[in-house]
Amino acid sequence: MELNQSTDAAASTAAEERTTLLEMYRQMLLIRRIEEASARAYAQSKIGGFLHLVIGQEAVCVGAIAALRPTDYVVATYREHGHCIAKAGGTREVAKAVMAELFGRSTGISKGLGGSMHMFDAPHRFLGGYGIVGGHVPLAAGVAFASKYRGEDDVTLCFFGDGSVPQGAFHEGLSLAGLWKLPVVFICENNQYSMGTPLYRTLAVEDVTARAAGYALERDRFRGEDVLEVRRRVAAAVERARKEQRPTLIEVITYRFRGHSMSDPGKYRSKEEVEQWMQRDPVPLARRRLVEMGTSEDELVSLEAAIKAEVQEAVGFADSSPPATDESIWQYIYADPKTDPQRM
Amino acid sequence: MELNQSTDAAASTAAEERTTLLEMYRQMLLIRRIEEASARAYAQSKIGGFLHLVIGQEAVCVGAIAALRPTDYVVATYREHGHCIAKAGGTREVAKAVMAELFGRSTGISKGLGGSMHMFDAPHRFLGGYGIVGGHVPLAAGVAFASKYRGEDDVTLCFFGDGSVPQGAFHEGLSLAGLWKLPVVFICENNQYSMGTPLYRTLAVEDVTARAAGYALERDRFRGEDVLEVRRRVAAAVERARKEQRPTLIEVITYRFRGHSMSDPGKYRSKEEVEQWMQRDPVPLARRRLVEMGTSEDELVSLEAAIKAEVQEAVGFADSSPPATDESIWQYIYADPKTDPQRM
Amino acid sequence: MPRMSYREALNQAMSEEMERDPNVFLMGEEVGHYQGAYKVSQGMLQKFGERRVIDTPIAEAGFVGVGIGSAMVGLRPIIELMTFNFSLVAIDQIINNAAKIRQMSGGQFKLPVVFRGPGGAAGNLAAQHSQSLESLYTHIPGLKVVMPSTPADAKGLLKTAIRDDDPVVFIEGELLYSQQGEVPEGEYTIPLGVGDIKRQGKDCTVVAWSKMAKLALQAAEAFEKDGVSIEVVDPRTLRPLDEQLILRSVRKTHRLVILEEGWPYAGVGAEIAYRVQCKAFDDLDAAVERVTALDAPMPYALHLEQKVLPSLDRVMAAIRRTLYLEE
Amino acid sequence: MPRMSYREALNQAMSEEMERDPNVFLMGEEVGHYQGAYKVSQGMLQKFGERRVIDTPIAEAGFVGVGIGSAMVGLRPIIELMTFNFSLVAIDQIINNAAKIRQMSGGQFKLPVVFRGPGGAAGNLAAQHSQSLESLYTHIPGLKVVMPSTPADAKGLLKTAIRDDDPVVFIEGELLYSQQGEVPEGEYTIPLGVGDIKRQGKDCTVVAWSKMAKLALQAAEAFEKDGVSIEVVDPRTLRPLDEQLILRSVRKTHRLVILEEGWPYAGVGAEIAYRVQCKAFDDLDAAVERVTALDAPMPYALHLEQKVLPSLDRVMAAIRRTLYLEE
Ligand SMILES: Cc1ncc(C[n+]2csc(CCOP(=O)(O)OP(=O)(O)O)c2C)c(N)n1
Ligand SMILES: Cc1ncc(C[n+]2csc(CCOP(=O)(O)OP(=O)(O)O)c2C)c(N)n1
Ligand SMILES: [Mg+2]
Ligand SMILES: [Mg+2]
Repeated sequence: MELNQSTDAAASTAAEERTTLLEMYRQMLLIRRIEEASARAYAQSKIGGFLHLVIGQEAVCVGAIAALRPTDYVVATYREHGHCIAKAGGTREVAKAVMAELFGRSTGISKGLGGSMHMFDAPHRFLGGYGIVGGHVPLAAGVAFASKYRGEDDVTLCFFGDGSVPQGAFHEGLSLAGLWKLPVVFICENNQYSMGTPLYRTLAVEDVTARAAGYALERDRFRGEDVLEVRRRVAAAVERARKEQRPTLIEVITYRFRGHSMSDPGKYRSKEEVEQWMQRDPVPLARRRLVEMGTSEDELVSLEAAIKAEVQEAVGFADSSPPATDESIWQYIYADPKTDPQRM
Repeated sequence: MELNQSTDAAASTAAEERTTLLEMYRQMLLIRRIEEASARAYAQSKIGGFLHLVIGQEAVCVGAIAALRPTDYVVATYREHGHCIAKAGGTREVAKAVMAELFGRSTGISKGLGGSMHMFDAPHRFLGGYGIVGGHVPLAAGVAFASKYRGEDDVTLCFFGDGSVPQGAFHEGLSLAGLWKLPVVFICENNQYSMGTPLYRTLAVEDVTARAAGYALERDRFRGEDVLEVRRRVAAAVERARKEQRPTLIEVITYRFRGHSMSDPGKYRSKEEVEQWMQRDPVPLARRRLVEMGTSEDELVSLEAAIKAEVQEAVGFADSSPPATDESIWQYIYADPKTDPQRM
Repeated sequence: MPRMSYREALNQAMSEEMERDPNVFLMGEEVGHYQGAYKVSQGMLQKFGERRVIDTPIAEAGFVGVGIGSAMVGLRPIIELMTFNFSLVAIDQIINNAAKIRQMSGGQFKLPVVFRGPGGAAGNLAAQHSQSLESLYTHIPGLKVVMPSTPADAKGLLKTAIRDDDPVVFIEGELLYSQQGEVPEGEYTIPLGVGDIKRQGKDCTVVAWSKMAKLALQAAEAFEKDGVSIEVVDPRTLRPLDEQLILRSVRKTHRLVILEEGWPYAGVGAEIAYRVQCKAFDDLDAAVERVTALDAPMPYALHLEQKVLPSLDRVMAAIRRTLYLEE
Repeated sequence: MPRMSYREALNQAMSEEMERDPNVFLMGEEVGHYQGAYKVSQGMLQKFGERRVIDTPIAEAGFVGVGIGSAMVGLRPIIELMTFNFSLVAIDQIINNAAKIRQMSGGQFKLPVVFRGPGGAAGNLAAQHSQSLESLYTHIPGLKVVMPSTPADAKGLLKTAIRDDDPVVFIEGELLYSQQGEVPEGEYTIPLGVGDIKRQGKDCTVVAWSKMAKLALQAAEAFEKDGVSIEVVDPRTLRPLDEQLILRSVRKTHRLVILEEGWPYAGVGAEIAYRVQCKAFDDLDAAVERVTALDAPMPYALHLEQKVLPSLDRVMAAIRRTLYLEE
């Protein structure tokens, strides 16, 4: 895989870098543990439906979102628990709200109506969680359009999988973003499989960014296990979008350690392949870097203990929260208070 | 406009070339006259609805289709009268059937049910005339898929306008053709406007073939006024498709002399611009070449007289043909004889 | 009251709302420099500039999605579809995004977006360009569907639709654009979900919307001579539907004919007929009649198109049947 | 007769037809190497090879169009949509191409293509993944729509759909795949447009299809104890609809409840109710009742999903109302 050179858009001193990495490590670990906990809850049938875990890809959402300002926007797919948590800064509140959503509780981040695939967090400008492959790409262009229309310098990050590249909506969204020079960064999380299908069976040109040329988009392509590197590379694109309104198509090569969803045994991947990728697990990698940078074992251990506690708290909160209310079936279909959804 | 070098895939002796050009000139002139006659009939309200004339672009459909074998397939847009006539070899029969279709007669090529935008000619493997921009591109891939599936070496030509490039269906059709190496040649008739919108307002990258790289398609790009050149360049792509199953995206730069449809005054183009392009009118250009090649004025004059007669005959035939039958409303909805369309 | 065309009324509604609210903008194919494929946005580019009157490439799924995304963060887009036939390439955006985002997010977002453009047959346009697809959209919870039949309704309803905080599918009659009528000046809004009696009558109710309301009025005229009085009810909004207005009329006339340009099977007419038959079962003196397009793709030939579409003859025959005036 | 699952019955139908006719092939996401997202095509890649069992990228408009194009020139594609929720990105191909090409061409082409896959809610899948969209397709002339409720019907109808020369939208019940039943071996076909009485009864007719037919049978069971006899009519094909079978049943029971998983407004149920009320007006002893999904996007939480979907309680209450058994 030929990968581009790193830019230095987010160069920072060693101390700052350690602080940044420590926080990103904390967020990645929180996401990892939340995902593991939801997998257990799924096994206990406390969660149902489709559950798509981001385990193995944490460095992508955490690193990319760390390159944003709080007022920037994020739009994602159904594999978005990590993105949702990262956009809110990995607080205990968001961890609780995400877990409660998976449990279908009224305290959930989407009040139990959206579930695993449709988490939304308006206060933190996380605009969802979408289940139609590629269908959210034009939405992201629209959010970026709104920023430009209003003369605001917020940037929109749009995440999608390698599988959405052949979709019409992907093409139309990128075409408009390039034509109108919208402040958006498209991030393809290329985990090399769309469900059970390896990349080479869906894309004639495996370098996703080769398409940038047809859309007048800037391009960048790199491995996604080093969260600092992800942040650095995405930051460069974000600045281009913010300062020069030049949109970018980024491809991050990554890997999901679990099946596509809980129901997928993942037989289509060899044990060797998975293990090889697990060598590059972004979470321990970040931990090793932190130690190299002089972070004390104690600091790390207590951080990990804190996360363990937060995740337990989140599960307990979800478990003890009231179920989504019956009224909520009708409450949120129409915004206009004069519209009665039961009299159409 | 940077244009690629010509290939010599269809090299032929001078004599052959003259014969070929003479026939292509005849077809272009027939198409030109048929279009002019239908414009007159439209003015007399003998034709209604949308009427999209191909006047100015004749060298594209005639040259491209001249590179085919009779068993090859063609799929086109709503601006397809010329393609339909050329695919049938420009016979008096097809001229009559096309004109009768425009008049909505039962003798029409689609029995008066399809009209200007939906001409179909199964015996000559002309698979239509489609009105949804880009919507026919996947169909063309499907026809090529069928040839490959059956191990037949027929090639499919798919024509579309520059306006269809941003459409999702264009992207999905080309993606599948490139992935599955289908024997298809995609021809973008870039007349530089989609309705009233100039290319630069719809495409961030004006070189349409720049997109070929993302689809693993071969590419070629050239001017479309020299019908011999069009034939030569398309022939090369057709051979690639036929012999090596390598699909190509071709862009032909051309111009429509009339408005988008009869209802379009075309105010968005300057008189100068139009006149400049009319200097490159493919029909007189071919005639001049023929004279240079030693074709006698008499031969050309009698050919032109014959075409005039054929067009008059076609109009007369259309005018005197019976209207599409009332039964035809129900006759062709379902193929299964046991299905009664009036009892659903 | 000034007289103007349905087209001008729509233009006025959009222009007034854009003057009133800087978050309102118009986006679509040929809406700007070309002044609109059907000239509905005539002059708007000159008045509001390229920032707010935006020409798009032919990428409906793309710019419909752009409209939805921009509405999520507070803009109020008017997305013009050149015709609703082309909305089918963008219907996933409308059904899976616009209609569902508010509910999926537990009410965190409003979707104040209008999808507007002409629908219906318009003469010799054949199968792909002659469709009345309102029943597809009316079926979907989360959407509102509006279909005005007069210039005044066009203005009043479009202004309301633009101010409405929910996604509105606003289908205009391609053949109504040039129709003239009186239109109130300035601030004039009509609430969604409120129908209108276009003509009072006592013997039979005809429910019809958009282009078909005109046909219903012609039928009413024709019957007047024979002393038969037809009430023409125009729901104007299909979703939400002004069921009460229809029921009140039927309780008065005891007879109902529903007239629609769309196809019959699972059409809006089926829904109205069913509801009336349930809720006014004992008030009906005859089975509800439906007059719809024939259940066929539209042929190109004009004389066949006229046979496929509801005609004055077919409407009058249906009315006669409900009145047992068979002859 | 061998017992097998609905899933296996579909697999058998496809496999037999592919053995019978070399022009039949299967194309869709994950149908090959992954053995089908819902394992309907289990083993077919091994049996027929990559030439005839074709995995596609996630490009529904693309491969649905490929299916249509290949059918125009004589192939008989089976196009699998992973679920019908995703058919919305390809619906333009189905409505504007598959349903119209034969008519637009004056009958020059046949379109022997089947679009198949699961529909309906399946537990905790939320608004974008829980839809029953049959009414959208049933509205369209040029299409045929099939929705089998049992393994035997699944086999017999799919074989017929594959042999049919017209485009068929074949919607399976995602929650029916594991249901077991007896399935005739080998050559077994059921004509399209012919419904089936799933249970004889005399007091009330319940019309229901796909998953809902099971619910109707449960209701019938429950009523049997109280000596109330319910007739369950499964139309199996929605377009064309076996209207006569429904009318015959209603003329016998004088009461009708229509049960559907889709939304109410302009649903298939509205059409059936309307037709029965017109054509059996005098045979009805009570207004026709409709039990549908609530008019809402599907919430994620399971207990809410169960409230939105038709339930045994709601069906039984509706039947009681038609029988005036209010308590
Ligand atoms: C339009 C559409 N088609 C099919 C599906 C079913 N589906 C859900 S996820 C998925 C695979 C997506 O793979 P990719 O885009 O690579 O994302 P990943 O799951 O690898 O993160 C498919 C086919 C869908 N949700 N939407
Ligand atoms: C999906 C869709 N959107 C819009 C239209 C309306 N429309 C018809 S032709 C046209 C312009 C197409 O331009 P181009 O593709 O360049 O072809 P040309 O007319 O120049 O030959 C448009 C917008 C349509 N037919 N289909
Ligand atoms: Mg992937
Ligand atoms: Mg053009």
